[in-house]
Amino acid sequence: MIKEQTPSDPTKTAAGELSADVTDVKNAQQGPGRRHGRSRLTAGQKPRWTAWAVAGGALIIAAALMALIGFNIAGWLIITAILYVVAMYVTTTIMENRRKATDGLWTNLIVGSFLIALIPLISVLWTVISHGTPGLTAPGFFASDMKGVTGITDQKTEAGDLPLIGGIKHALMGTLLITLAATIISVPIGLLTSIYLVEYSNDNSLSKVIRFFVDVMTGIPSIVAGLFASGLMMFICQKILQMPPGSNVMGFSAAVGLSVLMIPVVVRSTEEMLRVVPNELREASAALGVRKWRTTLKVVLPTAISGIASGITLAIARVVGETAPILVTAGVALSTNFNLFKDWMMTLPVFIYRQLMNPTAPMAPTASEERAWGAALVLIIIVMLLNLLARVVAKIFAPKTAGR
Amino acid sequence: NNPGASSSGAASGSAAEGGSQVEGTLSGSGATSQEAAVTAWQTGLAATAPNVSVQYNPVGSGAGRKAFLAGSASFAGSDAALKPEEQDEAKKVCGPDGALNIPAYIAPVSVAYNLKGVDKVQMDAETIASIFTGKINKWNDPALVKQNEGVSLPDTKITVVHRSDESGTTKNFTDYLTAAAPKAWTYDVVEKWPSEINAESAQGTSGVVKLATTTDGAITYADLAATGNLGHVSVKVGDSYQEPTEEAAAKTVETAKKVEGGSANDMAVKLDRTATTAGTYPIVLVSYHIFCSTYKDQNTVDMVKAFGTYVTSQDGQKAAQEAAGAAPLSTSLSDQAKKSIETITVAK
Amino acid sequence: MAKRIDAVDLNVYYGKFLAVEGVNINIEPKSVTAFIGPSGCGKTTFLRTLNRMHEVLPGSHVKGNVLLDGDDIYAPGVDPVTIRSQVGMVFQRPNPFPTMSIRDNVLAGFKLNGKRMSKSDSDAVVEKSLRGANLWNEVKDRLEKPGSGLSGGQQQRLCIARTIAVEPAVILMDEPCSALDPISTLAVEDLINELKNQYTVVIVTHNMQQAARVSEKTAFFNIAGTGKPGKLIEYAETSTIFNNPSDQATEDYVSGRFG
Amino acid sequence: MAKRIDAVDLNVYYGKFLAVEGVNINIEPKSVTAFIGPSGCGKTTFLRTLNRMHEVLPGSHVKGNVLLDGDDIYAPGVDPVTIRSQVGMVFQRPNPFPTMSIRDNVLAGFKLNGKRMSKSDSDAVVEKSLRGANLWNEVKDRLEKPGSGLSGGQQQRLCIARTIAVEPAVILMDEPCSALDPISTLAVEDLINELKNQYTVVIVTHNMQQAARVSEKTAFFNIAGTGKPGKLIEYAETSTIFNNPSDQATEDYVSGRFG
Amino acid sequence: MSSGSSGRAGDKFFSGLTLAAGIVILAVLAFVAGFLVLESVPALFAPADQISAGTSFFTYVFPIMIGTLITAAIALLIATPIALGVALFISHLAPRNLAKPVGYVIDLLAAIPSVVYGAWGMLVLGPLMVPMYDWLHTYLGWIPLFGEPSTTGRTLMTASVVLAVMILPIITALSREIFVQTPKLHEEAALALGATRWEMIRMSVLPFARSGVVSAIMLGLGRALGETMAVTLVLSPGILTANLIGSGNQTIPSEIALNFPEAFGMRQNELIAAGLILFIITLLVNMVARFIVNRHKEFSGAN
Ligand SMILES: Nc1ncnc2c1ncn2[C@@H]1O[C@H](COP(=O)(O)OP(=O)(O)OP(=O)(O)O)[C@@H](O)[C@H]1O
Ligand SMILES: Nc1ncnc2c1ncn2[C@@H]1O[C@H](COP(=O)(O)OP(=O)(O)OP(=O)(O)O)[C@@H](O)[C@H]1O
Ligand SMILES: [Mg+2]
Ligand SMILES: [Mg+2]
Ligand SMILES: O=P([O-])([O-])[O-]
Repeated sequence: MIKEQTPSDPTKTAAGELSADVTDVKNAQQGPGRRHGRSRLTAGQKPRWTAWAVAGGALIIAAALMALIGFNIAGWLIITAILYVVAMYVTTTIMENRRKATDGLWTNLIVGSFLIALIPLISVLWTVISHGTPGLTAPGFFASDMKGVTGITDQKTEAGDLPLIGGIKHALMGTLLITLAATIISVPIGLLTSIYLVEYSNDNSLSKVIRFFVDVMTGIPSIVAGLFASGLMMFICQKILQMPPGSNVMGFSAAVGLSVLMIPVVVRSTEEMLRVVPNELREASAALGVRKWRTTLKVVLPTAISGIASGITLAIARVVGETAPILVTAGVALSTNFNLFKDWMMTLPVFIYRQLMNPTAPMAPTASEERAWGAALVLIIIVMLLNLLARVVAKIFAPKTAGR
Repeated sequence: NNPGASSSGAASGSAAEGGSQVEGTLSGSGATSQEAAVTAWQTGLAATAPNVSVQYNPVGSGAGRKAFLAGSASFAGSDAALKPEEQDEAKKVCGPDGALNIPAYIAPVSVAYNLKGVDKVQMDAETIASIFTGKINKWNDPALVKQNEGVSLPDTKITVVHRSDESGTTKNFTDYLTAAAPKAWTYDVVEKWPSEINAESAQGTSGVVKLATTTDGAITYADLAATGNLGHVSVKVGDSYQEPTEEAAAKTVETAKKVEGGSANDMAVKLDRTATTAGTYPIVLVSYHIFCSTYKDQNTVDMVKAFGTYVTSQDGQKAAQEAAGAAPLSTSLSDQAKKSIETITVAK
Repeated sequence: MAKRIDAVDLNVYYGKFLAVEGVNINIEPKSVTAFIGPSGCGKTTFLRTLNRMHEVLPGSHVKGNVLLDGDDIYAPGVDPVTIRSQVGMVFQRPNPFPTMSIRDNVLAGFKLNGKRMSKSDSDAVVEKSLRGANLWNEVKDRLEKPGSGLSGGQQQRLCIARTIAVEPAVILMDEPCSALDPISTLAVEDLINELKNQYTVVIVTHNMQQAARVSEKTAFFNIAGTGKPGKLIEYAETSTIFNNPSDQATEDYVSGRFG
Repeated sequence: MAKRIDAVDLNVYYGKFLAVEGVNINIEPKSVTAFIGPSGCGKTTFLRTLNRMHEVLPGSHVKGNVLLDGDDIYAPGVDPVTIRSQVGMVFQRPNPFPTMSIRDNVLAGFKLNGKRMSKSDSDAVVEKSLRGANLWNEVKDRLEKPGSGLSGGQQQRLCIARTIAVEPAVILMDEPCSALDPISTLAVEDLINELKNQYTVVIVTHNMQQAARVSEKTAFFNIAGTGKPGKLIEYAETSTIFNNPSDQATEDYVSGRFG
Repeated sequence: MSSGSSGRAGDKFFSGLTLAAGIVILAVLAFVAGFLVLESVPALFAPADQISAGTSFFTYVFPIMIGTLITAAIALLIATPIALGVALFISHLAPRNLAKPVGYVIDLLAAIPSVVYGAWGMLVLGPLMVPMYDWLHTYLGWIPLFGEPSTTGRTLMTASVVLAVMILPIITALSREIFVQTPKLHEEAALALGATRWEMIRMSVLPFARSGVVSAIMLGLGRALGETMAVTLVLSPGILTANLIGSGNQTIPSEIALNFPEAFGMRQNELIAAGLILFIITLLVNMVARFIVNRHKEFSGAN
């Protein structure tokens, strides 16, 4: 119902219950004024050190097992974790009861899954940051494009005769413009469509058809989306607008292709977010004689805004890193182009991809690689800022925090 | 854009005259492998024709040829000349004389390996084919030991790394194997590595090079310029073994025959993979620029001429050599190319 | 301002389930009418048909007519929103907007409809409505706090304030005092008494004394058994219903031990 | 089964806001205790501290002790789950699980104990609990339907049924009859009377008669003014509170016009 | 009845607008579908000798279809439980002041472009997996899934892990937003019955979030099925094999991306037809998912 309160509510409980897990029975009698022995309320709880003991045991047994099959740190930690989770479950079942054990088991699994998720996160981020920093910090990295940069200059850079020259201005502009255009196309369409599905359609057959197509759209390979957009724009430009051949290669075509990929994400996530808005609120508003469209805009959307913002961010993140559909729609450019409707454009992912796959100097790829990773880092930072922006927007419109 | 442009105009005359007046954007698309060279030419052309900018979309040779045939690219960069049926199709956009294949540069394809402590290996075509089909899978296989006296080959597993994408390099390499080792290489001339052969693969030239560089015992085939620290197999030509070099590659192309059936100015060549002439290296890739013999408007013709002439000029060839490691065309080929490009005109 | 309401042969359905059957009732303007009856007999359901709130539930529909000052609100082409802005409603379960502050909750009827008001006007409306619902003193210092941080009774009064703020011609109240203490109940009853000078008020209540105290007429609904539809058993002057009902069921119900 | 509850110097906070101050109260086992007081005085808030439900709201906490049969439920190391399975609660606002059928709603707490039950056992529990809450007849034919398709009063009774199904030692009821008609109210009061033979029952009510009818002892809470904390003013035998209160505020409150 | 006609027009306009948006989507998709079908037909009915595989289109597409399904299935199997775990961790377990930054950090994973995932997969993950594959082969080699291990780590398994990492934030972010929306009232109902935290989650949070979680998973699956660049960079493709830890296998998007640039004529139709097959797979999977969700529609959480 309310955005911020909910996560925290069980959180509080969580804290209480977690500490309960590890609190020594003996502490119970410290309750002021209670003189008698142990509290019945904490009777039968396992002592606080159980978790540590089990963890220690798991470490040792895992080490022993690893000794048998050849030691390595990763394996050791994995086996320890598994042993710990299982042993805690068994111990708690024996010392307390199955329900607590199950609760503990799931808590461990959930925390475990979080820790597991951190591993690739850290690894990827580390890879990008460590490879990307030199490029990112090169002077003029943001201010220059690749015009005039050739294998000759890159060889000099690799030899140490020149600083890293050439930058991502063109790609950065391209990414921002194309993504912005795609967002402007798909977010309104996606939002309105999901509003139609949830608020207006009454589950009629048209809504079923729309849902059906949106579902299909989620699995469309990005390259196919690009090919489609390029075909469509070629048709529009050449057949309808009578423009010369090749004029369909422009930033806007790429935006169209990306929209095909973005729309299903926006529709589906928004649809789910709107669906969980309590009907109570819609009724309260309707009973005040408020028109449905106003109810939708002022009551339903704000209630779901945080989820919608997340969905849109995901959708943007999904397409901002696309390579293949851009290549076939917007081409590859070396210099900065601010016009979405004319001439080719570069984007960061294409830049990264090209620089990695086909270094400017095949015999001295270091410079290209530095630029590529630097660009990757920039791309991540852009989406990060976007994410932050989405959260701020969500925060402004989101329900005020409150209790019950 | 700078006065130096005219002073460096030692380049071929007509290009300079035409080039300084024309302006506009010339779009091409095609082979990924040309990307580095085209980048160098884009920059170099700015000196002779400051107002012409060239944009090049490295979508792949096939897609590039398709874009060219569809009229959305003014020229295509391609690892292979137009196929006959494509040449027929080209008449639609280029007029009755069709399109011209002009060699843009030559790239020796190195059979490159990564083997600790071994910096010189010699093989004949048969051995190469056996390795790439998996029949030979140890570096100290007798067939190898026999050809490499004095080299101590370790008992390392051979990891074959091939291109996972369709590629002109693969096509030229398998063309060589088919011609030179028909017994061991039972597959066809293919752009896509036969999936029946179970081996490692990676996308793109840099992909295979990177993978081979990080895998001990790996062997692959790639554009010589991009092979970095890998060792190069010397390939048996006639009775001796020839290392891949730019000169050897250029020599191979010079002795190649022109493909028959094309128009007089078409310069598509058919390489002789089994030539025994000493000093030639048989695994060579000729990268073409494909132009129309006629264009609709004079400006495009001028731009195409400016670009084409520059690319095939000594300057252009040098720029590509320095920047991208491409082997330059020989002087005679370069002259021939210039003549062919001169014939491009406006459609009547 | 006040309007009369007449229901003619009204059947109310949840999907295929007939929840209320054959109601005929005439509600006078400027009067208070009480709906009483056992839980589940269809009071809420019927009440919600009077401002077309019933139909917002998927599959729900009515047969028959409801006339608002003689015009059928279920006639084709009638806009339910027009009806709802004339016929306001307080729900059985308090439902303040969690997205809004207490102040905005009261002003919701205006703000959501995009009406612009000067600060002083809106302050006046907020104070008047909250005073009417006997909530002003408790919340005047925290008008900017979210409406969901209130006690159950406070939330209920907030919803009352929100409804009367827009001054609809008819006000439907579904057990408006169920969560209220005697003092607030009294205040709300006073409010109802005041409202009836200008508006038509319909109130659902389980509290017989309350019905007796505030209403001029009382409608008794009953249900024959589970799965059967609820029916309007008797509708008469409140004094008649409580002192001299014509139906046995009514007599049994009103003479039962009071809640 | 029944347990006694003692609150010692209990202060209850919402974040920094002190909602209830200095409560000392001893609730006898096998008895019914009524909490009365004006809306917003902290009855719900205090009630929720008795089974540690208060702390699930972010920032909410208590100071002081609550003893369940002499053991402090706020002592470090005490698992709130243990407390809550011994101290059941019916909320002020009915909250059946919308994703469960009526039957599953009743069994929701019961199933937690993880015991495998035969169909007939669980059928028996469902019937017994629903009969106790006077809902059986109305829903027996649609046990597999979702719990959210019930009338307000039915939902409230469903929540009562769900709570008594698990047979907790202490049952806290927050205005359990607020949405009920007199008949159901009567039934629930009967249920309470029956429950007190085995369990400790605490009930919050705005209905003085109800307090008088069902409870042995009554606690009167009051609030001095807005922003001030609620306080326990007087706690005594119900008859004393209603007939002979020692505090003026109590007397004023209980002698007011009844709701 | 007098009706505020201006207000009503607003309603009409807005609902018309939403309908129009829906129809635009339909139109676009109909175009995409039409485009795919048109371009595919030649390949679907082409004589055997024009098909690159030499037999028929379906024998060509079958192995890569299976490869796609296996990759996506493994990715989903890995990602779903972890993603839901992380979502629950953020919504119901982590202390309040930790939950937000953690959520933010996980969202970062979504921000990473697929090229970078691909590069990471081939640079870091692949080599890292090699010893594990060796280990698996040594001890579990009798299972056909763990055949001759790859020396480079560029295998279907690695690709699946990369995909899992890529779809993890999608599933996490959406599920988390839904979990957070669980009405407090229902969570309290469960807790008051003496439910442990996990039981509360199972009783009120998960049922409430069901449909949303399924949608999140479907979006993740869509990404896994359609991902091009990461697989292309990570996988060393080959013929269909049961061996997950050796080179071999291929997915449809990667097949398209690798071969489309050089494709010509019928080969292009073939590749697009492969895209059509992927379309159909996505459709079937989604239909099943919708079916599962709709079975319990009556018991939805919004009421
Ligand atoms: N979640 C919350 N956050 C902040 N303040 C709250 C919250 N819930 C209640 N309050 C405040 O605490 C005080 C006591 O509220 P409580 O709900 O305990 O009242 P109550 O006695 O149950 O009233 P009622 O009879 O209306 O239910 C009130 O002033 C209320 O506004
Ligand atoms: N959304 C719904 N779907 C299906 N049936 C419903 C729904 N809401 C109510 N009902 C049924 O319709 C009948 C009448 O319900 P209604 O809510 O009108 O009762 P009520 O008279 O208001 O009762 P209460 O005094 O308990 O609020 C009941 O049998 C109820 O179970
Ligand atoms: Mg009702
Ligand atoms: Mg209360
Ligand atoms: O030049 P390639 O086709 O081998 O990339």
